[in-house]
Amino acid sequence: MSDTLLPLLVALPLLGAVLAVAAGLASERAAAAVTTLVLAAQTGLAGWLGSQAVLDGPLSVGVGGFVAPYGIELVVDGLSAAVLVLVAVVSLAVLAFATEDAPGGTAFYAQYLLLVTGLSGMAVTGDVFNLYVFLEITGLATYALVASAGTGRSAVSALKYLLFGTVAASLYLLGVGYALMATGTLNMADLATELAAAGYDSPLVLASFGFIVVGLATKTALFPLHTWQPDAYADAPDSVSALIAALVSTVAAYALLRLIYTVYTPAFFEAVPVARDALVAFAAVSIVVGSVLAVTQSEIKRMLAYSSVSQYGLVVVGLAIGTPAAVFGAVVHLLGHAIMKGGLFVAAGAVADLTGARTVDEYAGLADRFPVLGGASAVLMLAMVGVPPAVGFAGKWYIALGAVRAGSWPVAVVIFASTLLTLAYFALLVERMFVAPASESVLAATDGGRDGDDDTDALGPSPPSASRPSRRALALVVGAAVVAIVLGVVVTDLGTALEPTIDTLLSP
Amino acid sequence: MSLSVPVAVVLLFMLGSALAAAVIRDVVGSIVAFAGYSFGVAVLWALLRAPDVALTEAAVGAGITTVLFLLTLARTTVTRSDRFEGISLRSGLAVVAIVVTVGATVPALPAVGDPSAPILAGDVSQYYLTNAYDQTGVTNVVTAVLVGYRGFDTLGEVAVVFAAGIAMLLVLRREAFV
Amino acid sequence: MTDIASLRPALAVAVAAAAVVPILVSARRPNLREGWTVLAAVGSFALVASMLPGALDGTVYVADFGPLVAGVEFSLRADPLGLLFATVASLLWLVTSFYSVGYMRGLDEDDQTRYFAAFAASVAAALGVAFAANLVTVFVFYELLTVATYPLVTHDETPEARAAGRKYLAYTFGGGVAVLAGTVLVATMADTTAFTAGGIGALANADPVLARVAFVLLIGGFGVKAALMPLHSWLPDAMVAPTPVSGLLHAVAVVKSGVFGIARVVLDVYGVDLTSALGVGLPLAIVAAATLLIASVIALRQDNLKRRLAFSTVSQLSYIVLGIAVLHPTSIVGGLMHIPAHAFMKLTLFFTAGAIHVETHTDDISEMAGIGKRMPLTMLAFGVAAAGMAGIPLVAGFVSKWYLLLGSVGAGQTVFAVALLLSGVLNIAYFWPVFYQAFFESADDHDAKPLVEFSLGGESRSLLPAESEPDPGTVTDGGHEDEDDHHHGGPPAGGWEHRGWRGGESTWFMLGPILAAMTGAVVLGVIPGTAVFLRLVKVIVTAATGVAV
Amino acid sequence: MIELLTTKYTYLVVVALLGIGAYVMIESDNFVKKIIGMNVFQTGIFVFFISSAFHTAGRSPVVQSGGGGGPFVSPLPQVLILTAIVVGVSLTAVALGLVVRIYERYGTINERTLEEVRADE
Repeated sequence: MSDTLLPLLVALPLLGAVLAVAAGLASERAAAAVTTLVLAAQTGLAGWLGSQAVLDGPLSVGVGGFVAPYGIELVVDGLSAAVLVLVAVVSLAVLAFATEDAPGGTAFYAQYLLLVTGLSGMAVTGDVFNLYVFLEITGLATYALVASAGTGRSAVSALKYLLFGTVAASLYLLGVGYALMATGTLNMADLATELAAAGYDSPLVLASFGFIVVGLATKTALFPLHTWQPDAYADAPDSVSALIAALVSTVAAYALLRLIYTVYTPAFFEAVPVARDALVAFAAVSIVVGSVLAVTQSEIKRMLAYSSVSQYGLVVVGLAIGTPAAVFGAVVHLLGHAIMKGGLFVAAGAVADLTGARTVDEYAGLADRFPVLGGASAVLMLAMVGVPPAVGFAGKWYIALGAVRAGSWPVAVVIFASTLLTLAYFALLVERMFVAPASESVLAATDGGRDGDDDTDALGPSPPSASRPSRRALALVVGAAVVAIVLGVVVTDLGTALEPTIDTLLSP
Repeated sequence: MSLSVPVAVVLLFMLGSALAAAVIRDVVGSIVAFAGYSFGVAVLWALLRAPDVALTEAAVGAGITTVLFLLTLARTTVTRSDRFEGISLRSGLAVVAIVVTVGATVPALPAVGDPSAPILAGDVSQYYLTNAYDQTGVTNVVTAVLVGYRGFDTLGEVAVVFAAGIAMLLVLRREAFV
Repeated sequence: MTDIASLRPALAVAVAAAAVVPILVSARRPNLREGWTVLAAVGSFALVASMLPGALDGTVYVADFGPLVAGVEFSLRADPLGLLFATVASLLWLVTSFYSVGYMRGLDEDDQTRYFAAFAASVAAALGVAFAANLVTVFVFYELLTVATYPLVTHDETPEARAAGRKYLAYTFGGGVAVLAGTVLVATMADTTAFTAGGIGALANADPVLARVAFVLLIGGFGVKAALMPLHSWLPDAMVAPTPVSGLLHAVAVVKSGVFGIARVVLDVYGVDLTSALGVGLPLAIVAAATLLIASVIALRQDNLKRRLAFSTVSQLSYIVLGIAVLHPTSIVGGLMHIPAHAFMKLTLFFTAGAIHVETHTDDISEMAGIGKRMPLTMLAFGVAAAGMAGIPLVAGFVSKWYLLLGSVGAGQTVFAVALLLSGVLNIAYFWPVFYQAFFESADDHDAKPLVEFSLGGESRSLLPAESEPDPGTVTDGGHEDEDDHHHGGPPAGGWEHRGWRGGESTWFMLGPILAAMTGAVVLGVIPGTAVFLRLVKVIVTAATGVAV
Repeated sequence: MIELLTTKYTYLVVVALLGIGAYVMIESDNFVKKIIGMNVFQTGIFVFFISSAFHTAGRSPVVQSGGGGGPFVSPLPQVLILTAIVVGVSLTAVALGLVVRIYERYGTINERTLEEVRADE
């Protein structure tokens, strides 16, 4: 019976967007309130349906009573349940920060809900063309939200993102076209059997795989297809950066996982090992280059953005290796990265609101003045580096275990080295925050400062007004840090919950 | 079907106008060439027995899109030029990469109009053709699939348009909303 | 051995970890804050000590917390080897807590709250390393130990301290990665990473090449913290940290966690037999022997007392590794015995160095001529501990070195016995000048140190500042002006004043711990059988090798 | 080659259109022209779909009861492309909106000029 409620996961935020516009006619606060209510309801719905899917096995429904493969099928298994819940929870949490940080306005809230619509749609659909439609909704909403910063810079970044994103989605569509050409069907489950019948070494199937992977890898921002991403993250409003860094690429990577294992199935990799090797190599390069680029950044948000390039490399390596442990590790890292990176972007936003600091150097001495914010950020960074027992370690452990079991030694080396690569940029920041003399912007944000020899009042009016981080931002960052650790501690429970799903995915 | 003269002419026209849109630096000229190209595409689709799509393309591709381009020019600036675009290493490489990878698959594609191709002979298309009228009562199967079997796509399509509208508000009329 | 489910190992870790919170909260009330530290130290030592009798009777306390990652339990297990390390760490933490108070207040340091919080966290992590029941759990605490000690290394916040901190992180996280890689390999080969006395059986059937690779990764990873050459260079740099940190963490907790890890790998993961069969024991022994000799020679050349002690640590740690790597039961007894022995002696030495720094701001040995007059008790303690380091009887070092020698000879590897003896001579060579400087020279008539300056025969000269020059270094109490200028130490004009033997030289917050640590070193040397450590070590070795020692 | 030309002709045009689209997006420094390129790229893919639906003897898919009156071309790709066209125009609209915004801000819609302007910021 809960099957029939699946379309609601998409309809609810879509309807919410309409409602938000309607409420916005009354007042902007009403729009914000509607958005909050809708996302809370979405969280409840996703949690409920997700738990059903985990406990009683996958839910599926043909929309409008048209059965698959003729109609569009929506499917929620353990994996999509996890992504759905992540989308709902993170968007609700970030909204708390967005209401005080972002440009606001009715259009902003409506677009925010449309982004959730697109992401939820991508997570629940069982049809490859339907996925394209939601990919584009997600894209459109993201471009607009990036540009909502209102600066010229953000408009340029959004346009660049739009051009890249459209080409990526078009390549995905071309891949769908090849698959359709080879099989005549669009339903994922149906495609799995039809593609096998068409023969995995058929040029059409290979081309479809190649275009779909390249398209989604661009959306996921793997090197060298990442070039839209740092600008977009850096120039978006801080809350939007947090939202898209946590969710947009995450769901794209989820889609990649879904297509590789539900549509192409492990048998495809068996038949065409070079496809797997290419994907692994591609992602491994992304890990290394992303980190190197992150080290060279002076701006915090850009550094975090390049860090994502590297971290998604790790995720894709895991899912490409394709042993149960590696795929589970990829999923854990996907979820964990969303939490950690989202928290870090919120922290970056809160710091910018507080002190105006946006570069690594300006972060100097931050933790002395704002110990809780600094401490929670440091926990998130160390979690990202892979210090146990946080979730960053758990993901890395499973991916590495999978790589070693699969005997992919060079990949194992890259995965292990990724710890040090990640350390390279985060350690620098931690050092600045904790044990460097305070920067001017940090000094300006606090009264005088401990050293007392700089009379900060003489520095003139400083842009930031607050002297302590907003309670919401602080709660989000601390919350993210706590979740990152808790998720790492309960990772085996997550493993138990997702085991049937992953076994099904990986069964030939 | 082997290549017929009308199709060949349309294809050549499309190619020519697309190429013109590409190389002309003059933006207005490029837009005009693009409109011509879109029109060519619409005609091609009519010839390929896709009247609904042809109509939409004529209205949306050749019509609305062109208007949008011109409106944009009206609100920004018109770059006049009587020169052509050059070619750089970057674009050259990209073009070669695309032509080689996509081109390599062409021999493997079923011939245009081959009735045994999976899309035509496959279960899904045949199911639509056989059952659409009985199940939906609509004689045009394209419409039946659009609003019936794949209605969820159409909902998504509506969401896309909605999102685009909101996006325009966010991007252009920001001041009014803040 | 019988396993008993008990929360005690976990509580010992938890008490130290939990202390972080009240310490941070009571930041504005230093006395209360230090009270928490002492309370936590007493608490966790009491918990650790309460498990000792059981351990000697073959009881193992196990606290199990369910799976950490698939197939690996998060489990703490107080077996004899773990207890050996935990007892040393928690007992010396208690001693160091008092000393820290004296030291930090004596220097009026900044960020004392952060210091005490990080200190408690570090000890908690070290106890976690001690009690961890498998490689993954060890890795968890090993990494947390790195994180917790980082703020202590960089405590001064000077560019020098930050550079040392960077180096520290790079080295130790690099080591952590190697440990993780080795752990993953072991998990893949044996399907378990749980420590088993005598080694994990399934490893014996694994691919020998992979097994060797995993061994090298694990030993290399732990070897970073154990400061095996050439992975040692973070340790001397980390001496920019406050002296209690150098003393407890960089002579006891952190470096010993590396040595301890090596012991775990050799004894409880691979087992003596497999290590020997794989032929990896001998190369490790050679590395250890080379380290202990080279580090001793380098120590000779260090004028900064803390750096000399650091290289001495590098050298002494290799005694332990050598003892284990020789794989003879007696040598293993010696190696393991050296864990507490070295801890007590080196802590004494660092404490004295710190006391000298607090009281006189003198860091360089060349400026210490005659300082025995100024700080007689301190320098006496220094002498006792240094004698122990060199292996002179009646101090702890003698006992462990005796077993090491016996073991090396017993194993037929006499060359290592020679290395040990040679190193004993070098130990005397680098400690004796300090002692000699302190008691037998005076500031205005002192010999150059031939071994340090390579000027044979030495020469007489005065260290005293020219009379007319105003001396910035005459600071025996009150604040100090400039941290960066470390040349403001040395004897005041007119030489060191004379202070009595009853504690006039410093505060009892420092003297007490110094004497306590020294007493520990002597007790271990005089009645090793009565003090619990030797019995514990014998239980461990019997379980690991099957041979009663 | 001749056979390719006579049986796969539309696909060859698709290849050319994709190439042309990509070329314009990279080569042109005028944002409006980049968007034209994007449109050419997208329609290239649309042509691919519609060609795949074609049946030599087929009619457009308007059926009577029971599917009589065939053969027909496949309705499925046509439906997809109807959706995709609308998506495409929405994207174009937003892209052009951004161009207008950029012009309001920087007074140029030329990528290179924009870089110079931003370098002076």
